[in-house]
Amino acid sequence: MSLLSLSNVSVRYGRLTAVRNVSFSMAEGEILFITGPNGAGKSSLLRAIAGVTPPAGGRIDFEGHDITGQSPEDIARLGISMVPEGRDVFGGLTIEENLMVGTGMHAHERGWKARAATELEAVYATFPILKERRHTQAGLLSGGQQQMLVIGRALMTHPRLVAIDEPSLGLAPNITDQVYERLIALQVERKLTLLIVEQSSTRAMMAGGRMMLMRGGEILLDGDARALGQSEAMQAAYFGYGEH
Amino acid sequence: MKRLIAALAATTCLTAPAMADDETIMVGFATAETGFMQAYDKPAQDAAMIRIKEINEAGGLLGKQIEVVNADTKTDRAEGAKAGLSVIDAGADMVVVSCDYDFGSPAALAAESAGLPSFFLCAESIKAGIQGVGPNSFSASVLAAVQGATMAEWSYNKKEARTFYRLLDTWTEYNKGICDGFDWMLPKLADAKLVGEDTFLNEDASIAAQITRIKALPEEPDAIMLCTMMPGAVSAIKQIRAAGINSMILNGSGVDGSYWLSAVPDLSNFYVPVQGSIYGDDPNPEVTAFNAKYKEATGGDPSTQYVYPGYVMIDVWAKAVERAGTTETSAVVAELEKMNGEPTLFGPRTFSSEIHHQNQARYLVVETNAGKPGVVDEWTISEPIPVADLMK
Amino acid sequence: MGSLLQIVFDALALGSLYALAALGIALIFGVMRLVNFAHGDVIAFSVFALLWPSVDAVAIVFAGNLPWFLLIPFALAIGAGLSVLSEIVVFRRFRRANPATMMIASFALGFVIRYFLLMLFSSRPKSISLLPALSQPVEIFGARIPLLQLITIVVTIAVLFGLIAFLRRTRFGLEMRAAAENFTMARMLGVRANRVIMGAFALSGALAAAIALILGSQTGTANIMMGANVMLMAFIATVIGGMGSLAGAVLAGFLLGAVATVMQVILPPDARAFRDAFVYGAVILVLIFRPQGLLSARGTKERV
Amino acid sequence: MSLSVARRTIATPVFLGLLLVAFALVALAVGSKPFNQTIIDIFLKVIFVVGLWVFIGNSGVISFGHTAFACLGGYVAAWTTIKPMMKGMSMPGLPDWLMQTEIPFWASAVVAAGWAALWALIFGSVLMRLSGIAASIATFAMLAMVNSIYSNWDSVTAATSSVVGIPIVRSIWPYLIAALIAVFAAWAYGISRHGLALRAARDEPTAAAASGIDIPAARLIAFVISGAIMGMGGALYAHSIGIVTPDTFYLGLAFITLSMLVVGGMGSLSGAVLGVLILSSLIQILRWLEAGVDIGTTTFALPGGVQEIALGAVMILILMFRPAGIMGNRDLSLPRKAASEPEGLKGPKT
Repeated sequence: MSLLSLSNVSVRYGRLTAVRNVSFSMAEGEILFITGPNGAGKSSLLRAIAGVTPPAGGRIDFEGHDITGQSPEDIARLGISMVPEGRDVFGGLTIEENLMVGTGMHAHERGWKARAATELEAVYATFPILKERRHTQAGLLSGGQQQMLVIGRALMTHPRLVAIDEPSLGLAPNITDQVYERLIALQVERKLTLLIVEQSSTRAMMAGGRMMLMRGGEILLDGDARALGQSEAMQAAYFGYGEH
Repeated sequence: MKRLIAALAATTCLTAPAMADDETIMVGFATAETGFMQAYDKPAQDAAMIRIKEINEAGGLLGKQIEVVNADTKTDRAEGAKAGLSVIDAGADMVVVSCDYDFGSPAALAAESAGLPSFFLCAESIKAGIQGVGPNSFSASVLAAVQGATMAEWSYNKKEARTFYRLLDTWTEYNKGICDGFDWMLPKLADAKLVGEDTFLNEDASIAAQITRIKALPEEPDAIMLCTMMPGAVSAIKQIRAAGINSMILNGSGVDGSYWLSAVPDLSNFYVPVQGSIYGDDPNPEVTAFNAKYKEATGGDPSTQYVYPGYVMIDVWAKAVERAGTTETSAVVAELEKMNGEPTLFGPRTFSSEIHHQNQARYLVVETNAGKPGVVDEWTISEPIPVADLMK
Repeated sequence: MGSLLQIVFDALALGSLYALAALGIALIFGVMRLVNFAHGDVIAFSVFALLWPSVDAVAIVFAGNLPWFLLIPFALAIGAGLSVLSEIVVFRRFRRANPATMMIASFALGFVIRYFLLMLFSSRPKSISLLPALSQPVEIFGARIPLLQLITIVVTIAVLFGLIAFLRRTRFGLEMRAAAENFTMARMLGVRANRVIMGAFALSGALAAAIALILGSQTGTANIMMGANVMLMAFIATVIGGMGSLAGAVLAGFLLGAVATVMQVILPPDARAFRDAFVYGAVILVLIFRPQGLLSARGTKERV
Repeated sequence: MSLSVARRTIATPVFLGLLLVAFALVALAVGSKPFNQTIIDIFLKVIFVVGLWVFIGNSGVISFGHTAFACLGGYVAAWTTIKPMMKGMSMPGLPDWLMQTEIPFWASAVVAAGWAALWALIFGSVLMRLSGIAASIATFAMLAMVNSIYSNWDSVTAATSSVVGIPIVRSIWPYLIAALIAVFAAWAYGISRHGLALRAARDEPTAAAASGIDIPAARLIAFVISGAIMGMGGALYAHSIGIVTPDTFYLGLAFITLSMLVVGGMGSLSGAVLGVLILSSLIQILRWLEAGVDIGTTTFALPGGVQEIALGAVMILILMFRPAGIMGNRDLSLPRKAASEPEGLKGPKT
């Protein structure tokens, strides 16, 4: 059974349609890259999954439950954790406070405090720099550190699926490498399901896994990242050759 | 849209001109039935209705019954103009307008341009009359300046007050009027001295800075002339006393009433000029009888002296109509202007072709002692305040 | 020395009122970008709730006669309750509206509350003796200060510290601070939007009631417009403090109180009546030089 | 101003103008003085709200301060039309030449527009750098400053006391003409180069700045024009009731006009005008109900004060269901063209 499945999902802003009848599904533990040019509708798709922009049509299921139109907090509580583009750290909060915000959803469970503490240590172990600066205001961190923080923050919620929008945006290539290295390691370690949006397909090809190409709000290609990345079809679809 | 216009047109059916009935005399009330001014207009209007009822029961005016038509000003100036126009359209022979000059003048101006006499229920500015509306406009109350002058002269003569402090709330013209009268009187009082002055605003959350200035004086003044009105007055009085200043506090009539005294427990050394006493101790027993009548009509005691001008208004107007033998404007105004010391329940009233207001009047002085108000004296200023001084 | 100290106290007391009110406005602005013009009417309502509805001149005191340890929680609960109710009935439906629309809706709500009070109580100010023991003067370092003024300052500082502790030490406070910075992100981390917003409204309403109690005991009157002036000053304080910054709101509130008090002291008598013109002129100057406010909240995206 | 845009959008002011004329004709047909005064009041509100729209609608910046210009205009009417003798008593501090001036009411409205525009230019050149809520508060501070000065400057404005002696104009036509002038001026500004640029800056500030639009300058033009319209409205308001006081032009008027604009829809000129007409009519109907209506033999009347409560509640409901206002950024236009939505007076994307 698939963990996440979308059927005929559309997203509209006023008269503008950003996502058009998109259907796909993801299995547990899978890494899925969505690539495509600017304005392809990738971020809108993630926002629809996270419940921030409720879909104008179609249906989204998570673990067999219909989550279409549910509120962002309910979706988060079901186990989908979102790392939006532009990172969105809480700049006035300390690093540790940032990490703790998402643990509140388990506050009604017994022993959540101990578990949160364990989780915190685990995140610190993955990103030691965060531990070092745990009482610093998050707004003062560098871009790469902020990216680590938001990934760590997403992990603190005990997610089944992490959706990340453009983790490499605005980062130096070597920092991006570091971020990816950690992400892949985490995926293996925790059996996470990862949904990553990247504008370029290079990362997807390096990391491996499955890749989809979006353009004009539709999914044009879907397949193995390495195979797709080298194909002519990919180039044509990405840049829109042969359509006119 | 059509429906809307139809509805709008329908609203006018209410105010469509009614034929003036020769068998009755019509008094039009363009006063506030809702909003802020309602609390001030309603009691005076109730008192006016008592006088109208008395006249009707005694056979009417010129043998005709007095009828009343109302229009609500909603405590709004533009609405006031409309209310004035609609009572005029309804055939009013005399137009009664809101207590306050600012809110009453639009309706009074409408009456003036229709050639009708108008009365402010209890306005205390010189403008509520010839100076601010025109030759057919009157006010039923006494000028604010007379109140300030009365308190200054009375406290000087009867309480040996020599040093005065003047605290003015610049919120309204009424407040400034009190202080103007005080300013006019003070130089006439030998060796009375103004030791300081300050201003505040009615809505100021705190007047701590003003109080600090009073306390910085080498000696506490004998009297503080407090020119303000509700609701800021209570706040100011409370803060003055809370700061430990025990000077006598002199006021205008605007703070009359016992309804607010619970806010300043055990208030003492506090003086207010009034036209008649609501406390049941008026030297004239007929005032106490009127209070009973008022209670019977409205279900409550008068809460301030501002009910009385409404009664006086109908009283003097009806006398003028009776003497003129007609409700025709110029004849009625001429008769009103002949009144010189005309006795009323609440002291003598004088009108002239120069001023349609009282620039000298008998006042009762109410002292509040240990939280209990009562009449302690009466005082009439030694000379009327000249119109020229009132206009400055 | 004594008079200088007195001025400092005067400024602090006035500033305290503005700071408390500014906090109430900043809290709600933080979580939903709503400039709440109904805040002043919540203040008035909290005082009138202590009276029995009647249009007579004499106030019929009802809950106002309770002993202080019941009176204070009662008033705070009324303020918080009305504020939460306004969220549920009105503002919840405006979450996606633009700020101008929300602002006018809050103004309309304030209008409804005001005229509701007017209908029940008439426009005549009601006198009410709240906590009369506080009207006594006390002597501190040669300055004679009304006890109430002192208590106002102490209460404000206590409320500020309490609020800081609440926001820093509790989970709810953490969620509220996160939501104030980035509401959508907080929701994507499972923070319950309705709970946080209602919490902010409850706190803001309770702060309004605290102001109502202070104003009520200070002025001895319940007046329908009593909250209006404080609210306007608080609104200005919130903006020059930096919209969304709680610390900025408090700082600017105290600053405004100080400027108003100092103006009253230093201006010559003829110019004193123009005090407000000088204060508002100063406000414009601050805005020109620091349009983002004295302490701008990081990550506060403005949409007006 | 491009001619083609003008041709495409002219239907809007013409429709609105006809609507206003229709109101005037109803007043004429009814022939009752109070009703006439009611329509005059509505026309004045149209002038104020259209004035507000010129700035707020085009720039997207909420201003609380525009009634300050109405105040400036109202006092110009007092300074220039009251008989010199009366002025000498109430406002002795006026300079001699002004004291002797006595001009007709329409001229005072023109002078008032100019005077208000001058001050809009002075204030605007300082304030227009600000955006968003800071700008809103700064405009409010401007209003409070003007109010404080006019409430206290005894010798020139007679402070808080009502200034009387302003000739009262009870004919409906001058107000209709002024409202029509306001509507057409607002439309002309809206489709002018400056208006288009300002709306572009409202919708896409970054792009507009990048394409060389000087936003503060563009806002300043709108601010001055709207100030002039408010000034004209203020003077006429003074002539409609014959008195002015500073608190007439304070928060009460500021909020009611802003409410009318937002309820009507601040994105379009039609929204501004219809907001006034609809809310004013609603107020009138509620007042009528409050006064009592005969249904058959029984009189049905709302308790006093319900009118205001109902007005507030209706405003909230309208905004709940139409957050962008009744017109929702659309303009009245010919039915066929409505589909293609003329770009001339289009509102922001929401």
